[in-house]
Amino acid sequence: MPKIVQNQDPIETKDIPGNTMIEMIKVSRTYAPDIKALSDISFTVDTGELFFLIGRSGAGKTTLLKLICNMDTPSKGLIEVAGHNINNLKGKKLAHLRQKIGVAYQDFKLLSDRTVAENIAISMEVSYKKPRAIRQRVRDLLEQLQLTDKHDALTGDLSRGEQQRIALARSVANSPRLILVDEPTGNLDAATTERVMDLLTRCNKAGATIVIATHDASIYQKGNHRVMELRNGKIHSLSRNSR
Amino acid sequence: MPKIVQNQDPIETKDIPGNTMIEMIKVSRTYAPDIKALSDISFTVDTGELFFLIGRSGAGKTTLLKLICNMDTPSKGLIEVAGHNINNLKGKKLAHLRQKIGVAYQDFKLLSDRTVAENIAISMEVSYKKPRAIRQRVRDLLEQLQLTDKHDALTGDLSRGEQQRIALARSVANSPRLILVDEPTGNLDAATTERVMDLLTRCNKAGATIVIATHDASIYQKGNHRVMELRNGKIHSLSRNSR
Amino acid sequence: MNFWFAVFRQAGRNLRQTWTSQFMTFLTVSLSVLIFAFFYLIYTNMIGAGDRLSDDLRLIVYLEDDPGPEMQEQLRRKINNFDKTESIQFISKSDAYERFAEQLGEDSDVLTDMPRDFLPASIEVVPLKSLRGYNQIKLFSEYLATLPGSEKVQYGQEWVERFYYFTRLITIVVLLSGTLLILTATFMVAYTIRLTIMGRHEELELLKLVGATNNYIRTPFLLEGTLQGLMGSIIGLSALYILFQWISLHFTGPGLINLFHFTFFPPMVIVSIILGSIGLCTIGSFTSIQKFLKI
Amino acid sequence: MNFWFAVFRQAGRNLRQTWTSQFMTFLTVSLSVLIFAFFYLIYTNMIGAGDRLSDDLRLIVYLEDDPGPEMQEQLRRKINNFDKTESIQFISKSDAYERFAEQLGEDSDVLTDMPRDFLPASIEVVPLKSLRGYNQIKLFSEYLATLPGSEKVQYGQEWVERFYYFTRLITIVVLLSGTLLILTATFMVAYTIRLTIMGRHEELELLKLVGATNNYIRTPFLLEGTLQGLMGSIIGLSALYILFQWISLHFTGPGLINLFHFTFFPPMVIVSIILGSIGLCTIGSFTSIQKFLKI
Ligand SMILES: Nc1ncnc2c1ncn2[C@@H]1O[C@H](COP(=O)(O)OP(=O)(O)OP(=O)(O)O)[C@@H](O)[C@H]1O
Ligand SMILES: Nc1ncnc2c1ncn2[C@@H]1O[C@H](COP(=O)(O)OP(=O)(O)OP(=O)(O)O)[C@@H](O)[C@H]1O
Ligand SMILES: [Mg+2]
Ligand SMILES: [Mg+2]
Repeated sequence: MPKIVQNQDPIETKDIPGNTMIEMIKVSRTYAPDIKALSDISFTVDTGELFFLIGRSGAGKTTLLKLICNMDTPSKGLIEVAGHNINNLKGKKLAHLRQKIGVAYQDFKLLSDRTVAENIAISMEVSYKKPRAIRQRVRDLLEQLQLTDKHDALTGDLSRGEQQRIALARSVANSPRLILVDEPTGNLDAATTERVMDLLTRCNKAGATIVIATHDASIYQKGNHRVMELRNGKIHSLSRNSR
Repeated sequence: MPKIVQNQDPIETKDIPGNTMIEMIKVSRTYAPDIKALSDISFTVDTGELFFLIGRSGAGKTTLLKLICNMDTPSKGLIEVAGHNINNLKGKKLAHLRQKIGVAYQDFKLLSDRTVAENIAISMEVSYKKPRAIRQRVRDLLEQLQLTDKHDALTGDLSRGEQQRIALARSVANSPRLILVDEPTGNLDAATTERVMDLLTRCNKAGATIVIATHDASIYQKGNHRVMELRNGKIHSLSRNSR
Repeated sequence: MNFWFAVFRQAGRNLRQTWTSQFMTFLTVSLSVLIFAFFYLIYTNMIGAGDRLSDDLRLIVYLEDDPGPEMQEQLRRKINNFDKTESIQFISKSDAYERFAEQLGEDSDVLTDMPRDFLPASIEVVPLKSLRGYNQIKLFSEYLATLPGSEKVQYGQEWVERFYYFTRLITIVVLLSGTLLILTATFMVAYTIRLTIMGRHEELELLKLVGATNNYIRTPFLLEGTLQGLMGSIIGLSALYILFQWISLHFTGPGLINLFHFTFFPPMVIVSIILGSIGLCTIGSFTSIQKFLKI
Repeated sequence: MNFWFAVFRQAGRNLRQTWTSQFMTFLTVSLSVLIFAFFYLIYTNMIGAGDRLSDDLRLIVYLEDDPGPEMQEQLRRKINNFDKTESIQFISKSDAYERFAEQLGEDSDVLTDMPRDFLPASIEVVPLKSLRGYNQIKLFSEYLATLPGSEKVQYGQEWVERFYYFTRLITIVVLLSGTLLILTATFMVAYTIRLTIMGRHEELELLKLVGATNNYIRTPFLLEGTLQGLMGSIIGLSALYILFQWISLHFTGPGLINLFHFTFFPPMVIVSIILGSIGLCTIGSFTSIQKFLKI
């Protein structure tokens, strides 16, 4: 059973320096005209942690992930990722940090007129990986996600669940230090969900910090990790699964 | 417990004339170069039935729904919807039939630069409903789906789960006789899923035939209805939930 | 009229929501009409000027002797037999003397000592306007040279030649650039319309899926096309008219008044241009949208 | 050189995957260059022809009497003081008589009875080419009329006036249509490039999110822009050259040879046009893409 700690102050975990991957201090995000997507969020995620973000639809999970990967800027507050204040980063430095962050977006952001292999390769190409290494990695990932036969299919032709797996594959392809995953199993059946979680667990074991936003109770209720629940843009609870 | 009937011959249900909403006879769909998305599918759905379609990712659920609403044409076989051979329909007749079919697509197909209200209204406008009736219906639906405050928001700005509900609202807005729903709860939490299913059940009670393709065991395992499982484009089982 | 209500609502929405690309299309149409009309105007005025310039074209046949009235009649008949003419005028030796004296003006006293028949008699032939191709003039002059009593035929060969080559050159240049431009303009308008419609293919597809009839989808776009054609051509023609007024104002110099009598298009041509523009835009919208409806 | 490898791979992919819109842009650039160069060519040739036509412009000052050598020197000085000239030639009464006789040719025997000084003496003034504005000529002629012993100044006023108005008109027409066209062409190229890039904004955004540096994203597009500018201008100029050859071939008539001595652009101008086209396309791509990188 999870141990629920209402509105826990995350300062205590912040004290371990060099070990914090994400740190948010009093972060708010307001959209025009008056939508408070996030208000006063403070928490930290340690390096190597597997962290779950849950909450009802519209609670602000995606907004939070967007802030972490600098797709969006907070209205207020401070966000540090791997020791960098991500809102002050620009140009090359921002690009290099982003190469170390893999994101599986909720709307996938796949290039529908490119092949599956090209879509997965894109994150590796950007950091100038060798073509042979890229080919090898793409094949490995497709095999793990049971999509080997889709290697040369156009991404736009795939089924929704297949696309979701491609988006995930792209996010982990470049072996990033931080992986943000938004609703990775929304279009997947139980067996495929298992495979996806296996892949993520393996990445986590290899040292990557992973933040997963999800509704799927089956994936966050087992294992020993922290789960943060958002409600109307506020932290409702931050607890550690005891199992 | 569901009663599993392997590869059941659906001819027996076809015998009740005037009562069959969907009838498929030996339907196949092959994509270039050699992808058998569906092969030899035969089944019927009665008028007023709530029918579930399940199967692993890539099994062919979306393809089947696309064939029913004539978004795609079968490579082989016959499809009848409400007594019309849907592949021979053209022009105005096809348009009129489509007005009677509501579809919630897996990829939503929302117009992201229009407001929520405009998106929902579109299916009613097409069949020349009165503006007042449209406004009333849109407000009702938004209330049932807990989205009243998003009435004038641009659909592109919404969270994924909110968009999913808008897509559903659009599909039922025009009170169609046949509602096809593809993965309606992939981005929704349990409580919101409940609301969505309530809405669909209400439509079903009002006489609409509903086909739901889903992975979510929680929605198809309760109630008394038939569940068809696809596996690699073939019917793996067609059973009736006994509860 | 539910249908027309829906169509106008849809067209209004489109204009509101995609006004940038609508505006771009409108601008393209205006520019195209402006360019086309501009060249067409130049062409018509050029032809007018050419006509007026060749008004003073006349062939002069110098004769050995003053022809008698009978001879004149015979010559007149022969000339008219070969080719129709605008006018034929006989100038006797004394007529020629008087003309020359007139031309000399103040200096005419130098002629006092001259015999009144020292200049040759001649026939002035003004050919029909329609028969003024350079080669025809040449042929005609060659024929005139064979007339009995003809000594020499003059028609300012060099000047006529230059003039004909020049107008022919200008005509070709105008026609060539006109064709080029009209091609470019049509291509541009078609491409812009196509892109505008392509940019909204999601909406078009959704409308089809939701059960809209082809007319429901198509009519707002055709309406937009018509509107763009109408507005574009009116604005283009207005711009041209302003330009035209400006040029006219700057060229009221006395030297050109008789050479270039600028005229704007007659109402019929204006109406044709507007209708043509509307037609093209509507057809462009129609074909572009038809692709989506067939899918 | 990982960077350049990536850039070329990306540019190659773009060309392969979006070749229709690339081709449209290329076509637009070609047409624009063709139209621009066409008008520029007409303009330069027109100016050349104008120069050549006004070669025979000369002012003739009729004098009361033959001026003596001293007087000639004085007049020459006075004229040159007022305005620089190309040449000043004095024609005595007997020179004038000989010229007239020459002009009459066969008929010169009519002059046998005339005194050799019945025609007036004159000065032929050829003004500098650079000073041939219509008003300057008029001023000049007015000044010449005030010279001591001057009776009358002739320079074919009517002809000069017509000619000047005509060239001015043509120049204005060419400049106006040229500006119009260049505006249209630039607008079109910019719009096309913008639309092409807009059509791929998903890819651009993804590349940014995935950690591509701005140069990684931008360089392939700039390369494409450069390539399109280069190819477009070369094709446009080639088409123009073919057109030019065709026109030249059809206007080798003797009448125009001395009037229009057609010339194509010198190499410097060709290079400038190509560089200009490359520059415009590259800048167009740059500004269009910059919008995405700033978001
Ligand atoms: N760009 C935007 N403009 C306006 N409102 C926005 C915007 N983005 C998000 N919102 C609103 O902010 C709230 C939180 O959105 P968010 O996408 O973070 O939800 P979520 O937790 O990811 O939900 P879901 O589970 O449905 O994906 C929602 O009510 C949404 O409508
Ligand atoms: N247009 C297409 N071209 C090629 N292959 C296609 C096309 N559409 C679907 N497929 C393939 O057909 C198979 C079935 O696709 P479908 O979309 O029906 O799956 P699904 O059951 O809906 O899966 P999911 O649960 O992931 O949505 C998949 O393997 C898919 O890749
Ligand atoms: Mg979300
Ligand atoms: Mg599907």
